[in-house]
Amino acid sequence: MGELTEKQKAQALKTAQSLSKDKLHDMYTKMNHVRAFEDKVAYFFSRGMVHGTTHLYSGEEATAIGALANLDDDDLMTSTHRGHGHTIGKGIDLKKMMAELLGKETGYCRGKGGSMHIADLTRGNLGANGIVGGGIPIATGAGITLKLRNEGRVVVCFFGDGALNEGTFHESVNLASIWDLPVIYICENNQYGMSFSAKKSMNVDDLSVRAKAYGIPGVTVDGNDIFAVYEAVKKAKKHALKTGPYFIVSETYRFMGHSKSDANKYRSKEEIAEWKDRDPIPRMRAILVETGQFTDSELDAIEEQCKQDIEEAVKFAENSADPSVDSILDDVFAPSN
Amino acid sequence: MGELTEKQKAQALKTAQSLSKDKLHDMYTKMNHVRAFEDKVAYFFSRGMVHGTTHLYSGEEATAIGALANLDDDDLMTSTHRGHGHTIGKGIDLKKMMAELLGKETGYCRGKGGSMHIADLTRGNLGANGIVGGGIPIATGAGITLKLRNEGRVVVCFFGDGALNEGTFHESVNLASIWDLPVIYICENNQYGMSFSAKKSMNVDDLSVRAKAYGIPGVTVDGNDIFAVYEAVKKAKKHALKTGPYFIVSETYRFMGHSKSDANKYRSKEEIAEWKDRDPIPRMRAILVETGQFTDSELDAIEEQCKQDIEEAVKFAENSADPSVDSILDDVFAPSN
Amino acid sequence: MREITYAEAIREAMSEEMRRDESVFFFGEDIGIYGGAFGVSVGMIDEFGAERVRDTPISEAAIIGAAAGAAVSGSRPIAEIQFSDFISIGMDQLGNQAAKMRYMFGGHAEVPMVVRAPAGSGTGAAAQHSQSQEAWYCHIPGLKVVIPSTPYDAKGLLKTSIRDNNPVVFLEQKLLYRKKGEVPEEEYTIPLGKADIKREGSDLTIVTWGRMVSMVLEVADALKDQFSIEVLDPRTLVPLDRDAIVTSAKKTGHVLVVHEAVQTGGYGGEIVATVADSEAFYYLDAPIKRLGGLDIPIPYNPELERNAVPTPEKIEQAIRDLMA
Amino acid sequence: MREITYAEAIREAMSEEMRRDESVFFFGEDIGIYGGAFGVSVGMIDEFGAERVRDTPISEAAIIGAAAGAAVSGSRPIAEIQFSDFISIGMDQLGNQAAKMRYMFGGHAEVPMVVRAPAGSGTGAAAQHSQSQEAWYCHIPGLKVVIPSTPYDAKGLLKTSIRDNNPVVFLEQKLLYRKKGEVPEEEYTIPLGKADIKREGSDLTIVTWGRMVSMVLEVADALKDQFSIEVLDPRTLVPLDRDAIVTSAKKTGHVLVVHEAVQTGGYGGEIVATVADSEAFYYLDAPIKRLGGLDIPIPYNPELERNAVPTPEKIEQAIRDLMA
Ligand SMILES: Cc1ncc(C[n+]2csc(CCOP(=O)(O)OP(=O)(O)O)c2C)c(N)n1
Ligand SMILES: Cc1ncc(C[n+]2csc(CCOP(=O)(O)OP(=O)(O)O)c2C)c(N)n1
Ligand SMILES: [Mg+2]
Ligand SMILES: [Mg+2]
Repeated sequence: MGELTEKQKAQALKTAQSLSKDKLHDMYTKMNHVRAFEDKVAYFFSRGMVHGTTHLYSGEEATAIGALANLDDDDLMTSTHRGHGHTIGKGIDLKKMMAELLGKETGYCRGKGGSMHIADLTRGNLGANGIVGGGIPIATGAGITLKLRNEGRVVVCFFGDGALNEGTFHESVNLASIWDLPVIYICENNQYGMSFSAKKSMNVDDLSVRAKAYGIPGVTVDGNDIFAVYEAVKKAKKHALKTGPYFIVSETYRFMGHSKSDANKYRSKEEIAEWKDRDPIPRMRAILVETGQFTDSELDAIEEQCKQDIEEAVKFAENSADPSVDSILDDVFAPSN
Repeated sequence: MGELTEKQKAQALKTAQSLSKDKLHDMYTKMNHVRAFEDKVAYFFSRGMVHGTTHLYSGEEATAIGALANLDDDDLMTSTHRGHGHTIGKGIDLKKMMAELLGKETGYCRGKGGSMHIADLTRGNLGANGIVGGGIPIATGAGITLKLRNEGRVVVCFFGDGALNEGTFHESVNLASIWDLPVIYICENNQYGMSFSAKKSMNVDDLSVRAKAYGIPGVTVDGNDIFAVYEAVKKAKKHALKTGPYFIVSETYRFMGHSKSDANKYRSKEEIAEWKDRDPIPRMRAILVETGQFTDSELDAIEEQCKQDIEEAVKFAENSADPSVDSILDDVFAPSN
Repeated sequence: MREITYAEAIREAMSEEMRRDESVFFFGEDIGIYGGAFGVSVGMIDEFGAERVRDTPISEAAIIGAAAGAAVSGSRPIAEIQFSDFISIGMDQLGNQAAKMRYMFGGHAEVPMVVRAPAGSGTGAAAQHSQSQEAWYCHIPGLKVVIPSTPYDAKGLLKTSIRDNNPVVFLEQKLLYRKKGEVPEEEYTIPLGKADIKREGSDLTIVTWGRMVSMVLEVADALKDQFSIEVLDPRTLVPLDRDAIVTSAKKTGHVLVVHEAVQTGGYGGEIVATVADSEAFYYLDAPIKRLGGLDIPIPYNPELERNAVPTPEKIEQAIRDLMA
Repeated sequence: MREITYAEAIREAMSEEMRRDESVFFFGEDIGIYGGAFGVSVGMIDEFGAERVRDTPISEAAIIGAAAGAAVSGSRPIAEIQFSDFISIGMDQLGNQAAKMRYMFGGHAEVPMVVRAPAGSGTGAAAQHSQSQEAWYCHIPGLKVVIPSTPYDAKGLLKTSIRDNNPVVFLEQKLLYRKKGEVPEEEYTIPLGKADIKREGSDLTIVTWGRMVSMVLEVADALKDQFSIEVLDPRTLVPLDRDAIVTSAKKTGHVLVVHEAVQTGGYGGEIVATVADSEAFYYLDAPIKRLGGLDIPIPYNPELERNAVPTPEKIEQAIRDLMA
């Protein structure tokens, strides 16, 4: 079960071979950056060293990284409360990201946003979101801008299986559909919205059927196979630019609890173990070795480098100052001329 | 085009024959009550004799009357801004209804609600609604009560094609689906949400496809054929009681403008004429004559009686007092013990 | 000077800004061929086309949220919500998204959008189509809130709102749409945050906005031989010109706030609290009074509806009580 | 007397009412096996089963609207919204449906429902999970609004809210969930609309609610040698015990309102306006002061977050300013 099917594997090998070594290097690096970042955050939380709560992306990396590997810097993205993977996938300064988690002045949001509100508008990252389903209309509106400008850019909109039941999903996808907006809606079905399983919260087997309600294409992919995600989004991007919105359900799993306090009462150890077996990082690694594009030691080096990058980010964050209380009133309103 | 198809007609005759004369009498009476009521209200508005605005149901009668003919007094219903048909269909005191339109103390809402807020809880009418899509969660919640009580009762929830794009539709039907609530969702596709055609506001040909998103049955019926509507809702009711929610799209048309001020710029005279050709009242009448259950003169008498009933309702309303300004603060809160 | 209606003034403001800046676009329910529920946008689709004047489905959360998304990605959307009551459907997108983005992102975002919506009672549309909910929006940091009381103010304030780099809730007054007033042909704008003294006086300050302004002015004129009444229209509730209010209160020593919104929890409380905790407190010769709408949903019957909100009679009575 | 936590008090209230009246049921996100985001309902699904303790999808508009529908058809639902900030998603269902049904229908409906939701900052959850929006709900005729500040009040008020025949918004205070307080074993209820004087005093009245009550009490105790401070907790903001506030203001001649919500447009304005237009006005020796949250979204950094709302230091300063 942990392995890719033969067919999947053949496709994965083909996809890997179609990509440059640099590109794959970047993708594998990002996968490992996410994992290392989340491990560090989990550690911080377990020690009570960070304030608030956080939602970790470990286990789901292939979705964000595979999808966003299709995007250019000026393409856009909206993310979720579980946003670290998307944020890294879209390209980010890890130091400023870690600094934000620690609430520092040097953080992306100058310490005002924290884990759930990291954005980087310089790289087309329109922000994480604390409201389930909250980013879906925003991505859709960004799609209007892109449609009006007609510059060949797309928006990727991430949200969870839980968000699929918010009214914003429905209203937004319909709007994108009638206006042919270049938006790729990606539902990360990690099987649960907090404690409530997707199976219980929806009465459909394959969530991608929801696309039919809006007359747009909908597909389901193995979200733990980065190459499958990559191909699906590649196709979606073409469609988005030419025709209009596209809906992808990426089947995946979160390895950690929902947020910092989660006794995991709603799922079994066996289930977790089964999914850990399908960890997207070793899966990707196996393909890269099999195609011969990377040696094991090259990949080890990447993994090592990623951990070091995170340590450096931590160092930067820890050495950064807290924002001054005097800055508390800043940034409510933008200046206007 | 104005005629029923052969198949439809055969079915309509069969359905008519399956119903008692009393039942058919009641249905035909209600169809005509609605039409006469709306004609009267249109007249009042054209003369500026009524305050506010109103949304007339003329042309759509078969949907409400056909659907509600399946319900018992203690079954429940939620209605819309275009609610006169549903209200009459569920059974109402026409006098109190007309009095409410005229804002009188003797009206259903003591003059506080008006056209968009008539309810009759004694007959399971949970109320019209000024908010498009606003009644859908309410019907769903009523479904929870019925499910918990398990008394074999259902809720019928009416809304328009425009309401299909409100988030409340999506959230509510999903909820009803996972909880197997006995709710029949009936979308009255009168082809427009105000000026925006259903064709433009949704990118799907057959709106009933939306049921698939929730894993429930969805069908489309000719909403100007009262017998077709009746049969569809009959089936839906069985399903609702045994299994869970059901979605019906009833294809129909409003003969009048959206509300009192509507220049009809968004639709053609030809289109209106075509649909008037499919007027549900003569269609029903033709079937009743063809089965031999009613003579023309019996039906003429019903029509005449309906007009008289409305005149009497008007008389009652006109002779009623306005509410006293002293009552203005009443009824914000219910007393609690 | 030429006179145009409040609705025309709004249409002119939108059209001029759309001509001036092509990143401005306009969307909402039935705003195209229908021209909007109140006819505000009649003809605009002919000039600007269906790309920039977009009819939407009935999806208020998506409309408001899409405005935020369009704004943060470089457009300057104007979203129309057909009745301001329906903003409640998109309340999360307005209050938790559009208003907060800039602050949450540490100042690294601009969200230049306007949500236009008609407010107020008096049209016989009852409880769900007649509300005045400005107090809600004023309680959300990150939003500006504008309520024009004349065609002149409507045009100048809307142009400024469209150029503002923040989300603005622009509450139009249904009963004013057909009212005419002087509006110059030449370009002008009105800054947000500056109150307008609609009438000078020395005995009593009445702070009021929206359609209540003309009602209060009429009462003030009728009583001119008895009281010299100053009528202060803040025009924008956020930012609020607190200085102007305090200055006027110091001058007159009597303050009455009149608004159409339900009194309990209304923005009148903010005005009263502004005065009560200012140096004007020491100049007050009487309690600070509010006259808001009754604490009820708007009823349908016309006479009840009229009495649900301030009337000339109630305003006069409040003035007499205060000056007694 | 035995001591239990605020969260336990709430759970007891719900459980007792569900045992007492089988038309009461409870639903919301993750309230079943998970026990609720704050552990309030741990174990309830075991006692009452999945029919009466219903886990819902993430659909706040449907949750609030379904509560209204269940209520008007004869049930007495308790709906939990995981954070009160998310009520904005169901704002139309709350404000335009649940609250208005009775009035619109001329008194022919009862809508006995409770929307429970945790409010307030202090947990590091930032702008979209930390708000105090009671002022919004208070501005909607037809809703009652309750904010308990102790386990005792929480239990007694929640039981009354569940038995009330109207929609009640019951705002729990996140930072109080684990605070213990005395709660009798015996059945009791507390009427809505009755303020509680949490501390008697003669120099100054502080009106405050929710988690600010204990902070204000601490400051009042610390300053007891300098000022005799009366602390008045309205407990229910609608209905509001205006008499108790006016009586206290007359007694002390000094009034300060402290609340966590953003100051501008907050319910503090209502309290100030109540005093400023009452006979207490004539007894005032100083301006009426408010100390609310800053006019900003709640920031993430803990020190900023702490400073976004009233602190003991700011409360002390406000007292000193007022008594100067
Ligand atoms: C509107 C809203 N409702 C509820 C929550 C609380 N909450 C945060 S994450 C979450 C589960 C979300 O599930 P899903 O969309 O599947 O994303 P996942 O956490 O699985 O990545 C919930 C209920 C929220 N943040 N926003
Ligand atoms: C939430 C909301 N948005 C907009 C409106 C204004 N409005 C009233 S009826 C209507 C059209 C509704 O279309 P549909 O649901 O198809 O019903 P129909 O009028 O065709 O019967 C609109 C836009 C409203 N009342 N409520
Ligand atoms: Mg999930
Ligand atoms: Mg329609």
